[in-house]
Amino acid sequence: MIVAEPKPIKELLEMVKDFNRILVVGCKGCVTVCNVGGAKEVAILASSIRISRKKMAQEIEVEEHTLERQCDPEYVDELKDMIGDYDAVISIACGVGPQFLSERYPSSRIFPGVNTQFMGGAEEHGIWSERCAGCGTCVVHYFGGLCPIARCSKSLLNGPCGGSANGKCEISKDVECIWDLIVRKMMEQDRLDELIEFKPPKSWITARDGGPRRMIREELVK
Amino acid sequence: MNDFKPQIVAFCCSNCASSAANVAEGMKKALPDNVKIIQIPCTGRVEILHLLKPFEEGADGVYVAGCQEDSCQYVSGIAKATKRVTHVKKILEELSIEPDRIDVFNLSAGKGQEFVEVAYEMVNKVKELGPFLQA
Amino acid sequence: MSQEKPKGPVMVIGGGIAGIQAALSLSDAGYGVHLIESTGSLGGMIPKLHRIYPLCACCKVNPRIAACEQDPNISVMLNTKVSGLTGDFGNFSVTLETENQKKELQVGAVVLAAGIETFDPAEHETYPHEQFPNVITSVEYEQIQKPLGPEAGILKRPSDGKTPAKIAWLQCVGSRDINQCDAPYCSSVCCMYALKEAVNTKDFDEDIETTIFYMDMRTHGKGFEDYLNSAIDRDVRLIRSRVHTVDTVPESDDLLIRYADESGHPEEESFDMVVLSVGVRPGGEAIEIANKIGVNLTADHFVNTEPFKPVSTNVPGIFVCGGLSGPHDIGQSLVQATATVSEIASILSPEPFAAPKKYPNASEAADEDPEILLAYHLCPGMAPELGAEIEGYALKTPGVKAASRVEGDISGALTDQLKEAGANRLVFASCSPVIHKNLIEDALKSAGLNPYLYDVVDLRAIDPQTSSTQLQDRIRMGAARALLLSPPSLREIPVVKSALVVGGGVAGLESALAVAREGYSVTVVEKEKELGGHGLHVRRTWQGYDTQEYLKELIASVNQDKNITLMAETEVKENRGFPGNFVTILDKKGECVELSHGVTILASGGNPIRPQEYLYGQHEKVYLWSELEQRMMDNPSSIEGAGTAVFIQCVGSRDSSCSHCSNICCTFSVRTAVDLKAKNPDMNIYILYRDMRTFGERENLYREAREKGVIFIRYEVDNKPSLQPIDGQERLNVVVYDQVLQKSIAFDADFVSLQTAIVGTNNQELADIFRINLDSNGFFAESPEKLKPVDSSTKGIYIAGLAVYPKDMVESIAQAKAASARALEILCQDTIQVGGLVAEVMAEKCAVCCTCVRTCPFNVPVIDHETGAACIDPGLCQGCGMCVAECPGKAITMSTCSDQMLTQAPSVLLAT
Amino acid sequence: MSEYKSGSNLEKVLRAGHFAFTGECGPPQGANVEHLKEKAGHLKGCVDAVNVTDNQTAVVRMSSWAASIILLQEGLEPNFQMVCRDRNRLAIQSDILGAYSLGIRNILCLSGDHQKFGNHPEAKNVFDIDSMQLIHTVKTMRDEGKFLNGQDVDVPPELFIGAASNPFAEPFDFRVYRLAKKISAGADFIQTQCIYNMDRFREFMKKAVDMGLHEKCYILAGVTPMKSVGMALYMAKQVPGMDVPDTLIKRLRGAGKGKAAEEGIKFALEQIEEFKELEGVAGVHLMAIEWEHKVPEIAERAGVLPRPTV
Repeated sequence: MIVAEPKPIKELLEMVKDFNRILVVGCKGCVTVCNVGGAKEVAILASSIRISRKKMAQEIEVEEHTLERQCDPEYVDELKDMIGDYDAVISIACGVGPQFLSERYPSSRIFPGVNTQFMGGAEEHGIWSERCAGCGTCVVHYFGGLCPIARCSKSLLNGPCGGSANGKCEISKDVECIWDLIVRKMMEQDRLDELIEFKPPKSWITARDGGPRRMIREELVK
Repeated sequence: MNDFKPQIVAFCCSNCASSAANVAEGMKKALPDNVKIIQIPCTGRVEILHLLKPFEEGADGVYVAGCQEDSCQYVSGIAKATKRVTHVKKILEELSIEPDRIDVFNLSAGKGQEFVEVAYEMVNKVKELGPFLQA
Repeated sequence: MSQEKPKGPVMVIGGGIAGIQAALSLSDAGYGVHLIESTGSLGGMIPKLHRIYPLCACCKVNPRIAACEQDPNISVMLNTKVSGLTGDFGNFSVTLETENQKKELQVGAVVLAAGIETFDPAEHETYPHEQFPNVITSVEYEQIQKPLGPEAGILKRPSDGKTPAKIAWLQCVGSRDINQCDAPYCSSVCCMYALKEAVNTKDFDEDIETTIFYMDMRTHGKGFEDYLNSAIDRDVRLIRSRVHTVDTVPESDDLLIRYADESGHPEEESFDMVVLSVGVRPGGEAIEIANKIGVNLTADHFVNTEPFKPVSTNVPGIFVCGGLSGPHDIGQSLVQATATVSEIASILSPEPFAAPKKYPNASEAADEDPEILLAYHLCPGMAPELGAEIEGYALKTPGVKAASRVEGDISGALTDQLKEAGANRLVFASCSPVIHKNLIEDALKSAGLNPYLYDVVDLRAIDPQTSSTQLQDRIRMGAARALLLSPPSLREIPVVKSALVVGGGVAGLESALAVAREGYSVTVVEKEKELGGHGLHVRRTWQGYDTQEYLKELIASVNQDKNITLMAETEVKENRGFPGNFVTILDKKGECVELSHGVTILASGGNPIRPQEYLYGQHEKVYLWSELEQRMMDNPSSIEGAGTAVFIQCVGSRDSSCSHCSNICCTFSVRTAVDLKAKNPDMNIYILYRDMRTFGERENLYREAREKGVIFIRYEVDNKPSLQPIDGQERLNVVVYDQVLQKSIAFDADFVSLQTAIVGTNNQELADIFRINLDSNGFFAESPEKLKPVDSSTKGIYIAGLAVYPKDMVESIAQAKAASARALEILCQDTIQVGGLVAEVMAEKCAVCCTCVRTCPFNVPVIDHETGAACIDPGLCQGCGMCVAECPGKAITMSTCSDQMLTQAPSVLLAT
Repeated sequence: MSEYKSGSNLEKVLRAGHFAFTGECGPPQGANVEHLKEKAGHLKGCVDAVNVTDNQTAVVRMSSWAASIILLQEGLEPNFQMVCRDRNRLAIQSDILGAYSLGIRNILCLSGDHQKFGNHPEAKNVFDIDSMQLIHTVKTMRDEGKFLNGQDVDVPPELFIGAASNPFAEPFDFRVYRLAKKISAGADFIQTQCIYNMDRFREFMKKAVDMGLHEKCYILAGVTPMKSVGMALYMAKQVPGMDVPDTLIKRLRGAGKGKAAEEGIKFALEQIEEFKELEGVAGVHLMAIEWEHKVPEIAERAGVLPRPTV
């Protein structure tokens, strides 16, 4: 899933300080599952804004709404009869959400309510970590099913570098050295010879480096 | 003289709050009338939103009173609540509101006076802070 | 067989925690119970205590007392004494005396639960309790610590009211002493309560110095060693010495303690206060009753129970539980109290006082617009004007249709008033709403309503100066919540009338028999080929009874019982379901069998660990204790002929790798030593120990061993004894540092027995399968609800035997019987109600994010792949609401504590 | 005698079978050419080549190729270090051509320290290719005359290709294989991470020799004299992939106040003595960090002077 974290409320308050009718829009997709942008967080953000304005003795109207997904136009459409009543909209979906809203409602002021982080999964409740860098050409099978592009801080394809210690990366004791895991796993699977093989430079054409990506699947297009 | 009488909302777990109330009653100790209690089955039931709502309604302070960490009937209820209170403190800070307006207390069922004492402690602390909404 | 049983009510004599528990459990099993208490209130010792160790459960006592008082099947008689008993089992005639009024009652069986007293130090010369005000007993100290006590929990010393800076506890006052106390036994509870008092003192003020003078630190129970270690971490100081003189420091109220340290060196130190850890003894009245009715007592005046029948006396139909059967703690008392039910059920059919209540079907009224009845109950201490005020305000509160006062039969009155008012919601105001829960729910059901359509208003802790505001707030709140109540869905599920017992050792077999005897089918699963478990390696109990003989008979009765199916070489693979309706997949040598059952008893046993030290496995004369037992049974002469025998205690116990005390090893060693000495008085026997933990009447055996010349040498954990093989001989050289002589001692041994730690057999695996919790030592954890020693953390799953904690066979039997009694409470019902105060999933909102699965402390939620949503089994949900709070999609609800209630509550409360 | 790959002094010394001795010099954090020249001056005549670091520890300094040129002008042979952190494959290849064109003959190929602990942690890193691929890129340009895209290089750069190896980083068992991988990717010489745990290094070298790696490549053992106990503790605890045994820390402590530096040098000298004899070790790479002025003394006492001319 796409993992995001809440933007500091202070920053959001600053963003919308000149508006008195605010719509907070959540998303029931990834951001609900990672506890950052579902109905629950919509209510918390809305309440926080109200408290802040109340404290400053300012008028405010905050409405809450959570869409099935903000990355599908049909659901974004749901807002069409209400969005006009608000002078600011905070989307707490991933970075896709505010853009879909902006594109669909060109006259509305849309603000992002979360900081989108990465594609990853939950290690346990409350802890998420990155797994995929979206490079466009998956190679994890060469590395014992683990991705060095997303998970090595230097994206080494011929690691590990000399900074690996006690299974941790040189950048932080909290970051595991994925190459340490790769080597151990390949040794366990008796596949060391594959790891000794030289991996040539990767083509980044399919990654973001190749420009903004768009995918057309002819068999699906109407 | 500070004659400000803060309005405080308290979320209390029915298990420990009830037996603490029992002991408090036995000691002829009473809760201050400006502390308003909401009973819940376990403090683990309280959400961040529930802790914010009283402020939206103009309360001056909020607290959660639950069991000792090692004697929660539901194992981790009070631990969860404690973390949520910590989070609300952060939110309040970001809203430029004193984080001391919210707190969490671990009561032991046998120490009823604490039930009343924390209520007064909270009242006094919030009194120091003054009204949440300036008149 | 059951029709042959006589029928009748049961009398429980003694209203302490054991008696209360016995009465409640008997009532649950359908018996009418006369609960006789000689004082003016129920509760016994516990209300006198400040807290209970290791985890306080004081809060759970009052509700139980209330339950006794409210139960139509329990007739409580206070200030009542038993003056005579005639007749036989099934037909006892008991003469009672209440305030000079005599009364005769007919009962089928009797439970003796008249408990204990504490030792009165006035009789003792060494401890000047009477002369010096600052020498007090531990019970008096508890009183000072109690917040409801005379000092309101503020620690002051009696002479001058100053907060003591240094307090000493003296252990074994009125215990382990023949000369001055006539109490040769160990009172078993004092080490733990002294530690508890010291720790609670530290809680009061971390700077108070606490010192405990002791002989052996006896923290032998479940979780006790961890408590000891945490006390040491809190700087509770421990000095191994029996104090010989307590004097005053001249011209002060302080006390001077003179003692000799372990090496005999004289020391003295002054303290502000001295607490005498007084021992327990059977109450005088209890002894009197026992004598009157012909129950045999031990030399220590405790009830002498029958071999392998821990709650049975020599008189058929008379049972015993609690402190009267020997000094032990609350947990053990509760186990015994529950076990009596299983014993009584086997010989007596229940005769209830009141017929089981029939409730009308729930009406549709709940679905109509909420209309509230506000009922209130005033305690005698409350101002009567309060009533008028409550009524006046209630009637002005939105949603309240009627307001009325209830008196007397609360449940009946409530039912009538609900009907009369035509209300479909109830708000009940009283001084302790939790205690009235059962009555309220009963009244709602009687009125044809869903039993959860109520809210409570607490009338306690109201400031008389501002009572109106507080009352009004609370009434508004109660009414607002009641308006938002929606009836939770309730289902009646048929109970599968059979039990699964995991483990074919003593605990498993005893519990299987107890359940099967009541006519329910039982499946016993044993992973080994042979039945008997660890019991196969036990030669004798500490009392000296022949274990193998007993085990043979036990296995034979199990084999003969048509209700019991034995499955040897079978393991448990999976379990699902809820109380009354479990399904377990069993694996019998690769073949899978699915079993439906209503309850589960886990008695999977334990084993001594094999040590990596003391030449074990390298020298043939180094035995594990179970191996020594086996040899003594198979080939006794090979052992009895030895010139020198050495027993090493605490091998792999009470250290960093395995922190618990294994409870039975000290007693094992003295029992074996005494037996060996009887066969071969010339044998030199050394027992190398850290603390001799021969608690309770086991102490007599320890004394006997010393009298017979067994040599006890204490060693420190960081200076363990060492073994050296002697070349060319089968013998070993043993070196140990003697703490008394302060030097190393060496001797040759013909064999060495290692008393190693006992650990559960496969607890982790079973805990995962049955979703129950383990304690920090890897044993099955008791229910966090507390005071339920044979309940696991999951309802409908009960625990017994070595898998719960190391204990001797007789205690295991008591636990097995208690577990079966708990199991029978479910099995005897035809249906079980699920739902109510539980969390419910709205499948259409569920994002299947697993948050609830990860949040639930009891591992109840699962993802149901058929519905594509999380699923919370209403039979297993404990109703804490944690998943409701954590669910990011707001897909989980709790009708009795909904989001709407909690978000609206502040506006209701603050709208003055 | 076969043709030299680059004709650098370092290559010649090694090829002739001499025990090589290389030094290191960090470019200034500014354009202070004088300071650079002064530091380099200490090394002159004492070493066969001088490593010029490339924004080491991710701290911005004068570019390594420019500093290398200055050293060249001062009459020292530079060993131009290049990291993959700051350049993509276009910049890498063009810098290689530029460096060679200006007379640089040695290149040390590195991945580079992560910028997180440097002085621009906000920077976006590149890591388009890794050190292994960098080695291979230089070799392909030199030996096959091809760029990474397969196009011809018009006059290939003849560089002596170096690589680093850390025998102490984890997973330890894999380290020697990674060394082998670098050699087959094209490394002509190896400079190791500084060595303190001699037991482990011996074990590492034994494996390398057993695999015949020393016959395919020159292995230079890394030596950094400890200046103080504090430095030893810092290296032990803070520098990832560094193995400083407690015995060494004890030894430095035992030397007494003010004498730890001398004890550190003594230990380094003992190491060099052993390396001279250790099978598979072709020389020493002395990393006297901000201690360049001590190099002549150490070289003298290590008995590696005068440096051979080939």
